[in-house]
Amino acid sequence: MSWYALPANVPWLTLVVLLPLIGALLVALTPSVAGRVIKQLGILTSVITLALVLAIIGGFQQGVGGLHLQFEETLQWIPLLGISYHLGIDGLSLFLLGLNALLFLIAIVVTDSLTPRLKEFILLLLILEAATAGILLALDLVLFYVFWEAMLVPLYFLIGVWGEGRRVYAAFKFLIYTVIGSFAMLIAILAVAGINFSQTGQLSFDWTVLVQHPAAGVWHLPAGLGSIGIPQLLFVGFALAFAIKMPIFPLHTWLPAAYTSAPIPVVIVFAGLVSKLGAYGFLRFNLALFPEAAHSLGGPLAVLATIGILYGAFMALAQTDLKRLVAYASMSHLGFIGLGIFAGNLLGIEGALVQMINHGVIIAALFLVVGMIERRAGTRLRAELRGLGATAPLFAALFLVVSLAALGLPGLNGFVGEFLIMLGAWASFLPLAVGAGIGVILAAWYVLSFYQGSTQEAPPKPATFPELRLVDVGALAPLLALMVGIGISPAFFPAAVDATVKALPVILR
Amino acid sequence: MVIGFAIVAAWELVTAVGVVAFRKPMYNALSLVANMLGLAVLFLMLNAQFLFAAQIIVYAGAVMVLFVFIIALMNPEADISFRPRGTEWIYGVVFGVIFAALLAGLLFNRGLTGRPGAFTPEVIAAAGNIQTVGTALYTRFLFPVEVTSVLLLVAAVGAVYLAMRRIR
Amino acid sequence: MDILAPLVLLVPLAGFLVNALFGRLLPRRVVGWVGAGSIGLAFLFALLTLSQVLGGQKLDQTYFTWWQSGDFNVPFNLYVDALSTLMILVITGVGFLIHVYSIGYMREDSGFSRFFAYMNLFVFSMLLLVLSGNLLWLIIGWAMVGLSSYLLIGFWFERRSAVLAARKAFVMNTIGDVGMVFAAFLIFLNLRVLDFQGLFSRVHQLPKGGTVITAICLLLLVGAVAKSAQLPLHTWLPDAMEGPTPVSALIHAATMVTAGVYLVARMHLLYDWAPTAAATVAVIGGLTAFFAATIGTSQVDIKRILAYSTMSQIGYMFLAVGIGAYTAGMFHFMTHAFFKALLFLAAGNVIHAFHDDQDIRHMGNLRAGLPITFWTFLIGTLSISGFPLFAGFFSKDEIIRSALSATGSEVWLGVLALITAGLTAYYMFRLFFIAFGWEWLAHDNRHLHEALPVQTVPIVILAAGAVVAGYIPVANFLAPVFGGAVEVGAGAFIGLAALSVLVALVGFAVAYLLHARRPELAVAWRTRLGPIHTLVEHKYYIDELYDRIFVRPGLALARFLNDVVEPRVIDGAVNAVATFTLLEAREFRLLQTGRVRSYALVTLGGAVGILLIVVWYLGYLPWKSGA
Amino acid sequence: MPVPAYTFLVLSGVIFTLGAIGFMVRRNPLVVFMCIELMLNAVNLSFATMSRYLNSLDGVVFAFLVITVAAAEVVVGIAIIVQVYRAGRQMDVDELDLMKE
Repeated sequence: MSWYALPANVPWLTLVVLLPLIGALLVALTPSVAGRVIKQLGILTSVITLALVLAIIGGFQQGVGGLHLQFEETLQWIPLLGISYHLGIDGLSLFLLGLNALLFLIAIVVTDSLTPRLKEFILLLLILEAATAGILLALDLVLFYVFWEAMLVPLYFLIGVWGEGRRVYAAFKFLIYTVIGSFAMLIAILAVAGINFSQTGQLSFDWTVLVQHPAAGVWHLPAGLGSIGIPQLLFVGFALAFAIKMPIFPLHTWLPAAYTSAPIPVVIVFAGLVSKLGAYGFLRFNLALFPEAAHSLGGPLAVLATIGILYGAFMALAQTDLKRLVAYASMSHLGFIGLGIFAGNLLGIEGALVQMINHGVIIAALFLVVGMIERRAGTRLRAELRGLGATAPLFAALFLVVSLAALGLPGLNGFVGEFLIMLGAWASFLPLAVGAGIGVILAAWYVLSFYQGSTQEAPPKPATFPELRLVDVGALAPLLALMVGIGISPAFFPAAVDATVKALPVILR
Repeated sequence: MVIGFAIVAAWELVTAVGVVAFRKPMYNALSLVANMLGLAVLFLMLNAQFLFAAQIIVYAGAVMVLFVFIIALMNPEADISFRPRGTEWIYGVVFGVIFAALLAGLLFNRGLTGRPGAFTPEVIAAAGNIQTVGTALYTRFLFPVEVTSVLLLVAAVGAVYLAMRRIR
Repeated sequence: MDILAPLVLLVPLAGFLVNALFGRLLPRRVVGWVGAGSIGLAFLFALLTLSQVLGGQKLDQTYFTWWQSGDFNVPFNLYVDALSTLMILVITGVGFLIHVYSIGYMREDSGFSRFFAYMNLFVFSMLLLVLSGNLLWLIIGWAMVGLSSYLLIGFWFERRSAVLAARKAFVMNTIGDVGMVFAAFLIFLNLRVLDFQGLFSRVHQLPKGGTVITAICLLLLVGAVAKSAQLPLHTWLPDAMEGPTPVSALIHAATMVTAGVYLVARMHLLYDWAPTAAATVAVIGGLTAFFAATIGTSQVDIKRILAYSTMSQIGYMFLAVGIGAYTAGMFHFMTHAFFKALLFLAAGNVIHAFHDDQDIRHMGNLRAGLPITFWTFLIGTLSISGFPLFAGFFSKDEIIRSALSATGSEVWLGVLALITAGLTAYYMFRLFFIAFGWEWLAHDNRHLHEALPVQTVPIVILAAGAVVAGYIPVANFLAPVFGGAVEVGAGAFIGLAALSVLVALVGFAVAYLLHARRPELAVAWRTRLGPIHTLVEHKYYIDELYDRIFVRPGLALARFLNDVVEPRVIDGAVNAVATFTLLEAREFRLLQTGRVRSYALVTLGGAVGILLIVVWYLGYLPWKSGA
Repeated sequence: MPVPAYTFLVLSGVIFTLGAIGFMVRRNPLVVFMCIELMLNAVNLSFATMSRYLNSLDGVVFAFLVITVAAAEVVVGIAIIVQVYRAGRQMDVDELDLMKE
């Protein structure tokens, strides 16, 4: 944000990855009976990380640096293969990094101190934070892949061990889906470097190198089966991994199972952040490395994203379990992000970027609310919930703001992204923008059914739903502040990301 | 030279088949010892005296002794009747044969390609084989060597831990 | 003025924040006076603005940037001219009176501070809507008035009907919002601006009457129609009467629902450039005016009758702005704000007196019990019916005159408007005679109590407005915006005025005959009209129609997707792939059999595969080794 | 006449395959372990061969590391096998599916 300049000789980004790991180490060394200490250690670690990330955001200079990358760190790793430990930050990852730190802090704050095996839980959360931060910062494809896979392990255990219902099934389904996508990506990563080697004679997995030499060429299938453009093929390889993680229709069926099973702190980071990493991957790799393929394949993917918007919205209407409802709502909103990305123009991509932050904030808040309802009312079933607002007006008020942001009320943050995304989509694929507009109307329908159905109408007698505690308000407060702040004055956002997005090859074309 | 190689190669093949085919674990283990000794000879023929020594000391000396002790300790006579279950082992054998055939075909056609390095036999002979390898290990490959030593330490601790648990 | 305009905006916002954050801690008296006082203060600032606008000033001031990237540059700017000044005067003026009234009306409600917070939020949003200097912030204000309307309709959230009505209003307004957003897209993509100054200066770059400008105007119209409850997006407004009566007066009569008229007037340069779209506006307005009036003749709920009359009157305004008589439309907006707010507030007194019973058949003979309410309601009725020298007479007459004097096919819309004027007089006096009527309750043993002064004083002020507002020279005031008013010859003026008065008298006479003099005739007519009466009484079954073609199929589709498509088709396909590839897999987990041998087999197979690829790639297949 | 490189390599491949087949066929965990050792040895032979014929030391160093790792592996592996044996389980790879789920 160019508020000040940070000293240049400190490895800021490595610190961001390292701090949670140090915290994890400290947690690991604490005896598991000291539950309070463990939780406080977790909070302390994530607070320090958040402060560090905020310092980095504040010191980020607009439009400076090669390829607009800043705080770059490069260390040789496997020089023979052109693999290096290369970290850097630019407009694509800047605010996501902030979201990362914020959501993990909230997740640890709302973790119930009575959680069984609290120590391992916090430990895994911190490791997960390091991995997700690494994903956002890595500029070497192999390094990215390592972090990408490292993210899976803690997530798998967090769902499989601490989940509810069919947790093992859910965790496994998620794992299988993701691993299939990752393999496709790994092959594509190797192929990208190989093709770059054959074209330039330089073997490198470095994003900054690869982005300057987009892969080209055509692969002729044997036996006269026609030919496939190599960029398109590689694009699909990356896209598979990211589309599963996002998820894009029809690769979403792991999502409701995983979101429903995961405990609330996990689902906050899972839905709020991990899904965004798929979108981030699309921007960082698919659009940057294969601009040509992004143009030819953007259309079909945008169609899928729009189907996802409408499909998720209709599914949300039909759900009886609040957590599943929010899961499908999340899918519908992610469709918007996908639509903006594949629109492939400046406003669509900037809209998608800001919507990534918004969606993280909103979905995290929605799941927090669901967690509060479940903890107090003892159920998540819509049929059993009524009139919660009668005894908990503060809860109802905060929930209302969250709901309004979720349905994209102009003046709150959800609108900012949706407006820009639909504007970008309108310029590229007009009918899809209309489809997205229908999705907005459906969102009003299902979000209000959700909000009104649980908080309004006559409460059961006797009404026993208790009011929020201070910690609940504290967890929601930063999210609410972001909802209002971004909604009213989002100008800081394009100011920071504009240069990066404009430099994306897909725009330059 | 060729004749010597042919003899050792045949020895290697026979003992390898023995490792796989003998019914009694003790015979398997003894075949493996024989195989490893033959391999050491091959290392010698390849001008790798250092490996020759390591092979004999670590494998034939330490590892195989461990195997033989365990087998003697556990009296595995009862295991003879085991036959592989399921169908996977058939696929395994088929794949294995295909694998070998492909590898052989590749090697016969392709031979050994690559850029020759600087350590010709003469260079090595001038400094001595052990010295050259030692220098390489503690300069260029220092980090892997250190990592391996940590691994060994962890393995030792792990083994002790596993053994202790039952005693308690 | 660049300080004044934001002050007008910020004072209600401050009132909202105080009442929302601390309302439950403050005593009721303070809450009430913060709520009403902030609006009063805003009204004072609006008056100062008026004085400066009368002095010829205008304002287009940018305060901060909302989004800036490429040539997509959206500031937060305020735009003050005669049109927006008229709007803020009415919003804060009438709004202040209604707020004061609410202090009395809501005094026993447990959600007192919540009510005032919502009301202040509404006034702030409405002011934002009319002061915004660009389309995006107009949309934000547009949606936020929808939000406040939603909150206030569902104010008594323990009532299921209120909750459903609020949801319906919000969803239908969202349809309009999406239409507006799309219009903004078209404007930006074709003209690369979203602020009004730029838009008005560039609109003539588009071909007149072309597809683009027509599409823009029609999409804007979608928003206007939804917000102003015009056909076909009108069904939320009658249901919105679930809210407290001051809400109906402020939001669903005086201000918010007329936002559609403001929008068309604000965008009049665009509509002038798209004659087809403008004609559509006029047709929708004329039809709605007539359609709502017919429904109004058969209802028995006092607030619903007033709601349909609101729809009908807004139809008049749409008709006016559609045929280019912008001044007449805004004039009617102003007079309507007075007399309709008056009617609703008076109705609120009646409803309170009858302990929340809204059925007019249970009322009657109110002159003795509620004298102030009685007389002021009569003034309102006379004004809306267009009796000479009352405010409604001037404004409505100007609309009808403009329509009839137009050259083209608008004439039949004028005729329709004339018929509607008769209907209006009929249903308003029907309401008046049945609910307030004088003689026929033989013995009156009810103990009706007139409302508190805090309620009656605002009503009296509004009644004064409903009489004198017609004499305000709105046309001259708005001339800088819309151009000079069309001069009409005195002969035509008097002729048409006489005609419309005649029509109104006919309506009055029929109402008097059927509902005051010989009520048995009304019963006879009702049976004679049979099916037509049933149709009108059920609002032409449009609610039921929408339920059948939108709501139920939507929910059915959702259930179908949830019960069939997701588990069977999509997940089924995934599982089928899994089963196919894993040979004997029964579920996903079977990929992990836990048996070392399976893993080894997969690994070995992979090694063979890689080797095959290498060999094939290099061309060294074993059986070709000789070649 | 020097022995051509590929004969060493083919020999290595054949031993490796024999080890792999043994791994697939045998059920006694000790024998399975021995087959793994056999495969590792075959790979070492390849390393040594390449090192010799390409005049490089990398192969030798790598083979040395492999020997070290194999030693570590055997230690831990045999410790586990002994534990399982002591727990009274059958000495059968196919029965060892505790990792399932």
